[in-house]
Amino acid sequence: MRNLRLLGALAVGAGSVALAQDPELSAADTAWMLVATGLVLLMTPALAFFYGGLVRSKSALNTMMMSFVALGFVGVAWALVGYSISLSPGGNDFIGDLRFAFLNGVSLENKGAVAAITIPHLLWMAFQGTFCIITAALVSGSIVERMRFPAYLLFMTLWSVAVYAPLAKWVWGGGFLADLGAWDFAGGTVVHINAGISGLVAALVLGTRKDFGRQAILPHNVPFVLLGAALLWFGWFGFNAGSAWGASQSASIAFVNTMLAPAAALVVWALLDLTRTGKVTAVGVATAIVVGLVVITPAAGYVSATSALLMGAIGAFPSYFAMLWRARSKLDDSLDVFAGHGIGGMTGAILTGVFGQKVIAGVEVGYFNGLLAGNPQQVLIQAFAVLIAVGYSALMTFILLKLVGVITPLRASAKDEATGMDVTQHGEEGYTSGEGAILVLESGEPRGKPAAAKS
Amino acid sequence: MRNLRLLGALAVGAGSVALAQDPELSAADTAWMLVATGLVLLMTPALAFFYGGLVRSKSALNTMMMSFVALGFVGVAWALVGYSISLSPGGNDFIGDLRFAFLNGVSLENKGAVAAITIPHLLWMAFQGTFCIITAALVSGSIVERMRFPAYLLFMTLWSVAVYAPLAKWVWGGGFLADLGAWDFAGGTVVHINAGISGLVAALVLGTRKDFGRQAILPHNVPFVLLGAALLWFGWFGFNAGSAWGASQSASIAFVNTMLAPAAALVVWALLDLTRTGKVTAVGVATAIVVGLVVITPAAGYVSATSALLMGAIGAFPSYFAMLWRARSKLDDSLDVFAGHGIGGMTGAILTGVFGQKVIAGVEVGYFNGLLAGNPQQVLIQAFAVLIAVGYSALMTFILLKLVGVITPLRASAKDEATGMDVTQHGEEGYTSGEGAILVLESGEPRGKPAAAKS
Amino acid sequence: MRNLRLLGALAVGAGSVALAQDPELSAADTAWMLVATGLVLLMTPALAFFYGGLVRSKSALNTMMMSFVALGFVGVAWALVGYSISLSPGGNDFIGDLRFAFLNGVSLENKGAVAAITIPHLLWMAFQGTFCIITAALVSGSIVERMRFPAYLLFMTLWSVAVYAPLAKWVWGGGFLADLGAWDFAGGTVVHINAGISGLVAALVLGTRKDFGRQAILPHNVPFVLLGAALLWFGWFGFNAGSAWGASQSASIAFVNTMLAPAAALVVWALLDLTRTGKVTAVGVATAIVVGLVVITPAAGYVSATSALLMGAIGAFPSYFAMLWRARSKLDDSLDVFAGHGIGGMTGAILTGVFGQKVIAGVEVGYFNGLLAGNPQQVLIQAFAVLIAVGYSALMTFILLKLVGVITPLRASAKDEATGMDVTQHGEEGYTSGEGAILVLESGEPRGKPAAAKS
Amino acid sequence: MKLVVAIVRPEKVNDVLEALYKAEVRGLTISRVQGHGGETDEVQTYRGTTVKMELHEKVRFEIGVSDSFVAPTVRAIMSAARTGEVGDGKIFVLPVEKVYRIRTGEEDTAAVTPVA
Amino acid sequence: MKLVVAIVRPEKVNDVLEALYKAEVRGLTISRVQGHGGETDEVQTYRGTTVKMELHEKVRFEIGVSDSFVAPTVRAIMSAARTGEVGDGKIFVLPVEKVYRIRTGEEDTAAVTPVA
Amino acid sequence: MKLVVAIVRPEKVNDVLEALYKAEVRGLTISRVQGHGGETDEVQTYRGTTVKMELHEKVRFEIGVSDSFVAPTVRAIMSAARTGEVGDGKIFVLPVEKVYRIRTGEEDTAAVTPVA
Ligand SMILES: Nc1ncnc2c1ncn2[C@@H]1O[C@H](COP(=O)(O)OP(=O)(O)O)[C@@H](O)[C@H]1O
Ligand SMILES: Nc1ncnc2c1ncn2[C@@H]1O[C@H](COP(=O)(O)OP(=O)(O)O)[C@@H](O)[C@H]1O
Ligand SMILES: Nc1ncnc2c1ncn2[C@@H]1O[C@H](COP(=O)(O)OP(=O)(O)O)[C@@H](O)[C@H]1O
Repeated sequence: MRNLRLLGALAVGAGSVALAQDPELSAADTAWMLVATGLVLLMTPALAFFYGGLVRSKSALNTMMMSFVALGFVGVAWALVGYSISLSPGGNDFIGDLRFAFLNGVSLENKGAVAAITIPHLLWMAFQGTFCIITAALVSGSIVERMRFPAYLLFMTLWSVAVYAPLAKWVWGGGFLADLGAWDFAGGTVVHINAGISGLVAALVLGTRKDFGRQAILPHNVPFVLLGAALLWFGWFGFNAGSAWGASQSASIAFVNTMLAPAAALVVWALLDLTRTGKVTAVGVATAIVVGLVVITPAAGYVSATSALLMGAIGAFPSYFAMLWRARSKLDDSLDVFAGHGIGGMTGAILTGVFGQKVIAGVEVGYFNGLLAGNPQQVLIQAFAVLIAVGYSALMTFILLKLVGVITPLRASAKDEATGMDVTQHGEEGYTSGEGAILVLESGEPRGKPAAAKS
Repeated sequence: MRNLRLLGALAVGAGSVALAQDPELSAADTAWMLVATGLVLLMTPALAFFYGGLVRSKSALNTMMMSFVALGFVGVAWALVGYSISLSPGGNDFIGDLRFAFLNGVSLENKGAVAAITIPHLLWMAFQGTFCIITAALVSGSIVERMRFPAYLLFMTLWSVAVYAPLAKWVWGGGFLADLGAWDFAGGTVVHINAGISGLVAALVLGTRKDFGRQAILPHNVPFVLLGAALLWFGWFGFNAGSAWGASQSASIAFVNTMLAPAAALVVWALLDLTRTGKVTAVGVATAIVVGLVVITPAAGYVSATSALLMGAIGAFPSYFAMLWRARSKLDDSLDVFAGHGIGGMTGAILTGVFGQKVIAGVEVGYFNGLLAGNPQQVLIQAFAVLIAVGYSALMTFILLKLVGVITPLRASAKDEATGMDVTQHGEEGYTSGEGAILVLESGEPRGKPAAAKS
Repeated sequence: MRNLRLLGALAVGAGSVALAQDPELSAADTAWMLVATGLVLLMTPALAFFYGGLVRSKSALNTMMMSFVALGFVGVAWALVGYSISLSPGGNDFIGDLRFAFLNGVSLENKGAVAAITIPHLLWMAFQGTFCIITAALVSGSIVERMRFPAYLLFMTLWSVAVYAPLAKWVWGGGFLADLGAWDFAGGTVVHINAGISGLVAALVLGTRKDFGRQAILPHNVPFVLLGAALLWFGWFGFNAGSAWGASQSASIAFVNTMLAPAAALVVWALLDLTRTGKVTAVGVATAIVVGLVVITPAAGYVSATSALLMGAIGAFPSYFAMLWRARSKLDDSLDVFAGHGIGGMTGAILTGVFGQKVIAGVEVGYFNGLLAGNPQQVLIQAFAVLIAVGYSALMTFILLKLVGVITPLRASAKDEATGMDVTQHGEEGYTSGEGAILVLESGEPRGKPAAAKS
Repeated sequence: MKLVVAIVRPEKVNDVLEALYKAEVRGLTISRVQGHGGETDEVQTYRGTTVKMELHEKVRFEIGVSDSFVAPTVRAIMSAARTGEVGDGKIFVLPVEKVYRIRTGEEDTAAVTPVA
Repeated sequence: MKLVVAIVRPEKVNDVLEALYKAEVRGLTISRVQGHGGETDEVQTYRGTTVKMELHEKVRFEIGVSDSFVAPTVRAIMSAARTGEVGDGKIFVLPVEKVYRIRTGEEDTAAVTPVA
Repeated sequence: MKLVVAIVRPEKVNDVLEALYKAEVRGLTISRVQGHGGETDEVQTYRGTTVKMELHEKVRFEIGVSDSFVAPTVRAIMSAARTGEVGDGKIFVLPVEKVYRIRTGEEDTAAVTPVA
């Protein structure tokens, strides 16, 4: 059983670049995919605000920068090698070859890609690249407020090539998980489980922040958290509905599901909050939106709108209680990447196997039937893909961190951590009054201070 | 006289689901409507920032949450019943039937909707849903900083079904106002007048904040107000140009008008400010943008670009002076929902009857002629629709609030209000320093405090 | 040699409004251009946050307002006269005529524009208008925290008509620079060099802030700077890929280049920071993104993706070192409009002549060959266009400022500057606690204060 | 000369300012502070993390007055800031050795008397 | 009565609060301040502009205590706030003439003793 | 030992810091405050609401000095912070009973003398 979305392309002969039955280039699909790519790119800054608002103000910039730099370092790595490794039609079932390295041969025609597309291949490359960027950025939420920035830069860049790219190959590039019949519409396994597990491992390798569990560490700017959640949702329409690669009925159902699942998750989360403490929290609502989005991601184009409502509602529970547990545990997965993306991603991947259906809202836009449509086996296939992703992601992240640790220390000193990562890692503060800062001139002598008094 | 935008569909036989002359599904229209729906959804968080910046920092989260929860509660209510009540082709002239309840029968084909559309019916449902969400959120601006959150949740959800949905039916769902020939391109009556009047009534029922009129209550974060206004404008392109339901010339004129009317309103408002106090205010500019957008909303696809400039310019006056008056009055419509959306919506609805024209910029994209094009009667029809909306909205909001008040108290206690709604309703603060917060552990015993010293 | 993008239109006879070979109106192109126009409009508020975060909190609103008011004043001026002057097919090689003044004759057909377009002419007018708005707003970065607001309003509005419009005519409206064969895909010369030089001149005419060089003036909110950079990038996809005027392969390459060039610039900038001070700064990363975008702008649709990576990487250097130099100089181009947009724009314009190629990624979407493709002369043409832009922009900005200075003083008083521009120019503060503000009632008598005690 | 330092509830600031105005006290300086006293701790929750806010927002007044003004100042604050509930705050009266008005160099009582 | 004013590192605030709690000191007021002492200046860079931050974030405690409580209060702060590195801060003990509890009007020692 | 408390204009902070530096005063603590004195009230407008800002931004210096340093400290502040216009601020000199350096436990004069 093959991944049907690739079938048109792969049937002709996996690895062959010129494909006879390539569909025509579509301006309408191009229009939507231009927008969708921009929307997914916006998710990374959105994440910067979601994460940045949750930390203390002395680490706000550091946390935001962990996402922002992915736009550069991971983006460039993707263009240079990542794309080819993940999605070249060549290579084998485990890894692509380097035919597209340095974007060599990635054309403006809709030809040559591993999948049958109706938009310029180059644009499709860019769209896929935005996924790699956000996934790398997601991991950073587990290790905020303590990792040396140069070490992070190195880790993140390597991770995008060594962890993300192969996994993308397996699921989306005609690799062995696709062969097995595992389905992941927009990245439950490749993006969210992957990021969640890597974050978990990274949090364990890095260790807890020195204040963790000893004093309360509170979000310094909850409106930023809400802003981030809102922009993530907005961008996620590009992520999920863009994963139909065109302005189709498939994109439409993915879009509607991306609107309804977080809505349902929000309602359930708010009611859980209300029941447990009598108060609906803003951080909770922001988190619920993200969890709802994570859960629907692998299923977006494969399930009906009513199933999306159910998936959002059901999906809120595991992550909600995982976060409650985590906060009381000794695990400093600081911004709950595991509970949100890892657990949410697993829930979504499994539920995709439960709710998947070929005919959705009267049209055959789905690709397979799940448990409820009479194909219980699909749940097992999904679960198997989850296991593979968990294993690979955990192992490789561990190895990479140890490797980076050999090159340069991973942790900031306790003193730097206490002073704040913004000042010590970036030489900046997020919010300054300007009072008491002395301008330093070229000569190295502060202006406005008598040289005499200095000595 | 019927609402021509529905004619294609309704002529065949109102209520018939299968329509012979349904136009073809268009990928280009779908591309635009995917984006437009995302844009309108973004308006609700945008509104959260517009409103949230205007209140005191101790109520910032509460104010933002009033908008954010609409994304969940109203969104789900819309999918479950709201859509069917508003826009099912069945029912009567006053209310739709429940054929689409739980999205039953809402297909991915462009068939079955009350209007003739070229995009998947399901996507159209989602697009319409985003309107209901933002309208409910708009109302909250009148009653910030004093309403108990659980009561608000209940009120807002009921309101979306009992007030918004019927009104949408009357104007857009082939109801009696459409029959009468009242025109509302993107929601002057259904959205803005409706929200403005409901806000007014809610402010009166809830009563003033205890500090209102006794001390100055200033916006805690004007940049957030500007951010909100900017994102509202951006989203409003989806709102207005999306109301053409396709990437058409109609969408283009609506888009251009949505750009020019607020520009003109901004200029007039700034000059009014300058004349009156010598200073152009930022809150004023943000308000002007919103008012300009409100005014053009009912007319967006029905008037020429020059008329849009005029409507924006003219429309600034009533709202500007209404706000001056309101601030000196005893009415605590805290964020001027009535002066902005109510008055602005009425101005727009009437001016639509004045400036409407069938042929716009050389193309027959309009649907009717207004006063200046020789059809003075249209102004009366518009005014009648306004009256109906005002009456219904006021009455039902009053009833709903009284009803909710029976179930659970509407007002927070004076003490909670003084402490701040964020802490008392949500158990959170918008901006924390983190100092002085003691971590509470599972056992209920704060960590880091000796149990002995506690007793 | 003519500007090929206009050839279809102009060959028939420059100035003729009805063009026989006008292509057909395209719904797909319209869909993309609706979005693109919205995206470019969003860049101006984005700039407000980029700039606003970089100043002290006492001038945050003033700085943001300098961008926001452009949305109104420049937008209206564009519709009334600017569009016609820049882009009417009539007039001569230096200035358009007034045939489109007050949008007269700007139709919803894709006819009558100076270029061959497939979208409604009116929408194209709006798209071009958003460029004028952001360019005017860009200039303000040079003169923050010291210019009287009424003087700024007047200057900015006049500038948009007298400086921007003619330059746009020369390059894009079939003017003499287009005739010469100078290429500028999305505004390297018209937008960035123009804004950079005008900013430089304005900074010199206005003089330095009184604290400049005497004490440290630090950014009050770096997260806002990051938010601005992110939204600018997002909007820039509309700016560059929208400059293909349709959802074409040209738009796709422009889009991909707009993603890759800033990514490369970010990497280089971060590494420069790391090498020089050991710390990657957040303000640096935000700046790098903008510089990368500026550099690729003139080349976006004319160079390959690999060239875009190179241009971004190369382009980072001149601006990086120009900023280092500027900070130590006596030039108070406060937010480095010259170093960022002026220098970045020149680098981009020249490199466009170096990297331009007709066939990009296997498809002939480019319009000319540059140095590397065997046409060294193109570099000279580009350089000549740069010189013309620099000269005109500098001269006219100087004249306009002197003129405005005659009508009303340009500089705020030293006292107002010390107090802060927000309070003195706008009568508002960006962030208030609300404490200590006394409500003033209609009677002019502060409420809550006994009249007796007052006298 | 004395320095009166008072810690009051933020929501009472305007009332206190007004009362001081009536008491003809013209010069004062305030700042935002956080206090801990007998107030019941308020509980907040951020995701799973539950915290007790031990510190409550307060506003601190600092008022330099000549000796004869101490009593009226204290009285004004006391009546305007009181709600009767725990958390109303404290007033401290500190001795001052010298006061200067920066603008003129005037000292002591002259330094705190407003110029008409 | 005395007013103990202490300037400490922000990261030590929770420790100090806890130590004071153990020393049975219940009432206190804190505020965020910036200080300059012997600490090494930290350098920041914004684009080309290099600045030396002369001021470091500190937190200021202000604690009104009756005379017998001065020593334990000082001791509690001293031990909880010390890291041994430059920048640990200072404690000032100021004389107080009078203390009032706003809520009740109680004076002096009664004003700072918590009600059970 | 004395505690010098000075309220100055924010725009004069850097000048004051510099003057204190020249006067060899090394330790100090500052905080942002708001003050009311003889300054003309500034009017702000938010939509229709007109408000008078009675409070102006100021910065508060708190400097513990040994007795012999009081005069130079006051003089330094006085000259650096003066503009001659209403609103320049005040300086209060308070008696201090005891000063401790947290890092070492040193007391009084030793506590405020910087270590080389
Ligand atoms: N001993 C003290 N020293 C300094 N500030 C105090 C002291 N006691 C109380 N405060 C301040 O007064 C506020 C209210 O104190 P609290 O003791 O709760 O009030 P009450 O006097 O009504 O019992 C506290 O939040 C704190 O800011
Ligand atoms: N003389 C002083 N007056 C007021 N505050 C002071 C004084 N000296 C130091 N401080 C405060 O104490 C903090 C630490 O002082 P510092 O002299 O660096 O510490 P140490 O006592 O360890 O040498 C400073 O940042 C400042 O806030
Ligand atoms: N009596 C006072 N007690 C405390 N602070 C004062 C007092 N008088 C003035 N101030 C502070 O000094 C600032 C300037 O005072 P003001 O009286 O206007 O200045 P001037 O001394 O130039 O007349 C005020 O804003 C306030 O912060």
